[in-house]
Amino acid sequence: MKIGVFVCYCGENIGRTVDCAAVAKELSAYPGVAHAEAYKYMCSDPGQNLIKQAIKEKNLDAVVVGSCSPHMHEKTFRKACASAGVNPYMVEIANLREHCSWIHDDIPSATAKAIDLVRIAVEKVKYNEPLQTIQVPVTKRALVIGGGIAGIQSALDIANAGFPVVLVEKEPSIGGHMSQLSETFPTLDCSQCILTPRMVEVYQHSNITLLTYSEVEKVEGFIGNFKVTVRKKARSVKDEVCTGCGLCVQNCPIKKKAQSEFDESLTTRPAIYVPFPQAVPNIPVIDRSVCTYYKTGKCQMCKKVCGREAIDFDQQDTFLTFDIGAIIAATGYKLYKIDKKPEGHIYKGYGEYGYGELKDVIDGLQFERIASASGPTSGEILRPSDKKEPKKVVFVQCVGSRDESKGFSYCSKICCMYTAKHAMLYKHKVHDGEAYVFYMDIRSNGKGYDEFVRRAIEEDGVKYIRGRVSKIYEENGKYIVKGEDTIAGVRMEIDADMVVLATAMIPQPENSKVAQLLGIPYDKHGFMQEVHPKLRPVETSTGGIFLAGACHSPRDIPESVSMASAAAAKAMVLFGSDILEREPVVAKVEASTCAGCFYCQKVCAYSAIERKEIRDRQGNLIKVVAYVNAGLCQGCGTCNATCPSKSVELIGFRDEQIFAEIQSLSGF
Amino acid sequence: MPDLIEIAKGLLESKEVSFIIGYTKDRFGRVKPYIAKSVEDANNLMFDHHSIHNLAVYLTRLKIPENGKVGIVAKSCDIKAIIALIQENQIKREQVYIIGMNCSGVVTHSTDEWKKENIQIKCKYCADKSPMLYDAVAGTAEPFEQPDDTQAVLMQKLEAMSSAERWDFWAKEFEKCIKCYACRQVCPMCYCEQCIAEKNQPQWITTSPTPAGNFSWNIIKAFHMAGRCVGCHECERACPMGIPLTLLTRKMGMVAGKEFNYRHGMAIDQPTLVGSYNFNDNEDFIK
Amino acid sequence: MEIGYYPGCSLEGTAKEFDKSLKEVLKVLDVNLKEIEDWSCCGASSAHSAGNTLAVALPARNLKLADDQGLKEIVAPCAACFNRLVTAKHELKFDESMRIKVEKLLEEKTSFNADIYNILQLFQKIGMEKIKENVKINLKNLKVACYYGCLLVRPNDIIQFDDTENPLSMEEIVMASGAQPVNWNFKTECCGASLSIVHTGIVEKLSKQIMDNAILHKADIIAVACPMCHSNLDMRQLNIKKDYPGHKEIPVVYISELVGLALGIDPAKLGLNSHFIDPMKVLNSAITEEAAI
Amino acid sequence: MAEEKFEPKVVAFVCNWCTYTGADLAGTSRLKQEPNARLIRVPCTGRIDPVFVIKAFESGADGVLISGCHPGDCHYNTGNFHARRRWTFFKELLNFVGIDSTRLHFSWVSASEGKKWVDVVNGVIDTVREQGPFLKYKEIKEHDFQEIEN
Repeated sequence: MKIGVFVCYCGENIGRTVDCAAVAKELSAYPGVAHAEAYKYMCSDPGQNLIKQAIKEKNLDAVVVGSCSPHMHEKTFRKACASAGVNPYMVEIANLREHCSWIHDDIPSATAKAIDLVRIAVEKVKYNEPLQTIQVPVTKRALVIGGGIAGIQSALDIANAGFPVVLVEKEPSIGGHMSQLSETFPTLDCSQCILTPRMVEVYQHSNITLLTYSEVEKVEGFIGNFKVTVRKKARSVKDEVCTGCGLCVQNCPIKKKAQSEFDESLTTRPAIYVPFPQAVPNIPVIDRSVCTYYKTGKCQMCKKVCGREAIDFDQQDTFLTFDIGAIIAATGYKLYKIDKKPEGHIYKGYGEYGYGELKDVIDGLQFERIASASGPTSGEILRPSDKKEPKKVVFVQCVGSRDESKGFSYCSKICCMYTAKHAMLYKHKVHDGEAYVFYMDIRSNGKGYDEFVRRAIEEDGVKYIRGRVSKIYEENGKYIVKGEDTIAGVRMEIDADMVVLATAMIPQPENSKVAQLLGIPYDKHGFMQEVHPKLRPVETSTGGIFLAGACHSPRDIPESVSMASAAAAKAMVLFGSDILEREPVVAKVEASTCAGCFYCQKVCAYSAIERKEIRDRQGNLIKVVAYVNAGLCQGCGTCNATCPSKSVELIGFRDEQIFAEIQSLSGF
Repeated sequence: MPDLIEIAKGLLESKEVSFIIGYTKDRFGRVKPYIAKSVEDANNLMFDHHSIHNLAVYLTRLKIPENGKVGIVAKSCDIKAIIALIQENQIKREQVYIIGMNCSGVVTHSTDEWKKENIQIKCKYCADKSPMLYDAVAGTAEPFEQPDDTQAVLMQKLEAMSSAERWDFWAKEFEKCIKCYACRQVCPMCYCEQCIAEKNQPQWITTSPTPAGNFSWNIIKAFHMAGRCVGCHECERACPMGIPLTLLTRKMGMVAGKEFNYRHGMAIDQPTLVGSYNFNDNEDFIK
Repeated sequence: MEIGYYPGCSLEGTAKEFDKSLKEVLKVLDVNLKEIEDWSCCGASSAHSAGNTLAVALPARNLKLADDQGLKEIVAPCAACFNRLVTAKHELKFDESMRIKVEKLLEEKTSFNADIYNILQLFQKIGMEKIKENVKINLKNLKVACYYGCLLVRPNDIIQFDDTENPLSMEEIVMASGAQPVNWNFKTECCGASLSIVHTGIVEKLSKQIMDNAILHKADIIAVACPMCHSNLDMRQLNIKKDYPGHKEIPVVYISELVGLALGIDPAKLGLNSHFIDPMKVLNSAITEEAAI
Repeated sequence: MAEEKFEPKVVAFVCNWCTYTGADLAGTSRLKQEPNARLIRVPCTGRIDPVFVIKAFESGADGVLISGCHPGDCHYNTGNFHARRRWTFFKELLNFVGIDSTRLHFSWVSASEGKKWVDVVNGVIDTVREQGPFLKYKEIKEHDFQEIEN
């Protein structure tokens, strides 16, 4: 091997304390070195030309540059060498500036150190091998999991940029929790009025394949090259022929058995139903768990009234597979319920608030439905038990949130705002009513947010009490709310007609399952984990998978939307080129010596280690060995150091290279 | 308590297992490992205070077919090795029928009498005398008078020494090593097809039995056992030069216990120490 | 069944009838109580104000005695004793420095292993079936408000017994005895406990609220499992009647007395004749009505 | 003959993202250091195998320093957590056979801790200098050469 050594003076930066000429001279006699010289500015055009020229003249195979930190100019020199025909990965940098000349004064010892540093690099480069960047083709199609506002936003952004999107929603309609809301803070505009056009846009977009009542079943592959299987659950209604006329829904004899999911169990719905009037798509679904036909084989009323013969009782789940380049998880949240939990559950219930058994003690989403013009009371504030107008309503914040004894350490972030909104809406509708809010702190840090809370207090006369509620119980049709006003230092006892609990936001129960399918980490609550909390907040540790909305942590609508657009932008960056180029510094397994202990798999932070069966010609299993998916590997080398038999090697930092580096020190 | 031979016969007769790895006595009356392949063979099986060998080592040495199943006679220390092998993907639980033996300790040499002075070191501090994972249990454990844990005393003595004194102690011990690798061959946890000692590109460990080569071999072997050694003491028993190897592995075990409250081979579904981490692991030694 | 017995000071004093009734009931239910020899005060209600080590060391001494006397399980009927013993055991288990301090004070090492039960747990161990089998008198018409107070179920992490906010174990026992538990809201509300002496007014107020709620939910009688609860509810009613004219009285009995009555034991032997608010009137009317049917 | 002042050889294995960059910062800030350390750059502390340390001593190092990102800062998320467990065992093992914490050092140095890097490096070099050359290891290594030559 012919190695060229180029020592840079860096003007005086290196030359002042390191005798660069002496370094070059010393190295010229070093085994394997075919050329050595020093020059004022190696990174300048003439300097680079010097290297290129030497490569051509001396037919060099590898180059060591003694210069500034590799973090500065490694790329420069690699490029220069590549243009002269030397593989860029046959270039090593000895850091003579930051790690030598700048930190020492004594010329002889700095020069001796510089010689050592160059020698270390020369020894390493002897074991370097020509490498090619890994080129991964990119499938320019995105998968968005979840059709709430975050998923809708991501899907629209990507689709509008001209890339196809598959949007998967587990419920019969897209829209998510935002479609349930009455009005939104801090502007009090109607939620459905701003959401519905977006939902329709998704439905009509030529680049969006909308799969409702569907779930992601399997995810294989890696960044740019995922293969995703989606289960389309049987709707029992043929979506290609249904016109959404609603006759089946009107004629279904089962009216009361099923609780309406959309109305948060405040009303019931038929066995065949459309979740809400503005549903997208407007195609009904049969709830087989309550439908008479599926229980007794009789009825078929919906089938009889359908003029389009769209009802198909025998419909089966179908599976669709897609080639996908990027995935955005937008699986959203649900509200924690205060009911009694089984032993060992990570959350505990609120016995002090009646374990959810008190009828007029409701949660935030239930209040949204009550306050909504499309809700069960057409927007009139009536309490669930006797449909009377409550004259005294108590709102309790932080139910669950920030209550470690119930299993939550985090703040649900949006409750301060929506509670202010609820109290305000109540006061707007019940003019002679009294609204009390029990709070721990008011966290209203968004644009126009604090003004909104002040408005509730100052203009609408909502009574804010700083303190916790210790007990809620029913007594003669009243709900006695016992608490403490910690500012006045007095005990409070309010006989309310209705209580609204701002319960904690928790991830959808399927969140952890989806995270496992995607191979991304999640916390103990099931919230998905970003790769860097500050600089990479929507990316995950698995390349090509991004996060949007409340699946990551509690978020309000503007935050979810901006996160969704950020995730979409990240996906589109990926779609910006046909080929994804990656550094070839990845691990590789020597299957012949791998013993299959899979400690490498355990230490891998990227799920890049897979299992490969080795079988003989008869098909007998010989062994199971590790295999590195180069698309996922990020090149940390933890597997390499963990492997007891050294069967995994990190290309670019193989054992031989490091061995040579260490051994070169025996001379100094 | 059903008899070992009865269990073995049943297993071989029903062909539930293709063979049973156990112990027998040779014609001089010495206990040795034995593979019973038929019902007749089963009559030769036995277990007593001389059944010292950790037979789990054979589970990886003998290739068990994908859907095959073998039986194994195992004391609690051997069962820990079996559990560890399952944890480390070397065998599947359904590939092995464990006949757990209630054990009351074993003696070091085949000629030794069963008495307090001859009890193996490992039994002196054994905390799990009854099987922790098994398909059947045989034998009865008789309580025995636990002798003094002489190794622990030596350990304390070593720890009280200065670094230089410890170095001299070990330099003298390692000097004896002849690189026969008996310690590795007998170890149930050393199942690699190519040991790091045999890797020659690069040659991390000098192969010839020189002081530096011996040092690196013994250190790296002990390190590879960190968080993995089940404490069967077979390495030390196999060492023809009498190097107190289990001082090293026991030390690693003590670190695992002290720092991570962990013992390897206690449960199949337990996450392994190597390969897992805790954000709050101790890092007092890091500046 | 044999079980260790830690009566505590109350059961030798103000709560004699608790002790009496428990012993009578257990005789019928074939449980042999073995009193811890040389037991001493658990320090309840005052030691933990004086010092944490003392508060642990006093119960630890009794736990050690239980260990020494080979008692693997002990019952502490007094809720405060129960709470202190369990808390001490917990601290000894999880706080090593405390353990060392206490061992030094006790001048001996021991495991502090005994399991500690309150009286409700003891009944659970005996089994509802066993109680049902032995019921002699029908109490079907008796409506009982089960009052747990604070010490029996709190802090849940340490006590690990029943639900902190809505416990139901006493209700089960009441049902097994044939009476009817009522659903009410103040099961675990504070009675004022140790303010009994220093701020009697507060105790009267709190106790009255509890009793009023029981009456509101149509209870004939309140059942308790704590001597402190009992004295605050029963004894204080005389003063409550003075301070709150129109207060409707309600008798307060120990759960063991109620079970004993159902088992057909003579009310006098159970100590039912020694309460401030005589429960016999209510009890008799419940029983007589049944007899009339 | 005048006694030559002993200058120790220290080998430092550092991760690319935190400590190497922190050392760069020390350089950019012109923070003077003793010239005895030789850095070997690896992607992550997770890549550092205990055999590197053994090999470094065999190659004549008088002291070894291992440095990487603080917990939670790892460029590869968890590499330093696995490394930390590895070193917990390895330093105890080496200490048990007579190579104590004066010879083998560990630190977390982030990309912004140029000053800390200087303190760590100078501290390690001073400690090793105080201990003197690692004669014991050199002895066994010498022995190797002799045996091979014979």
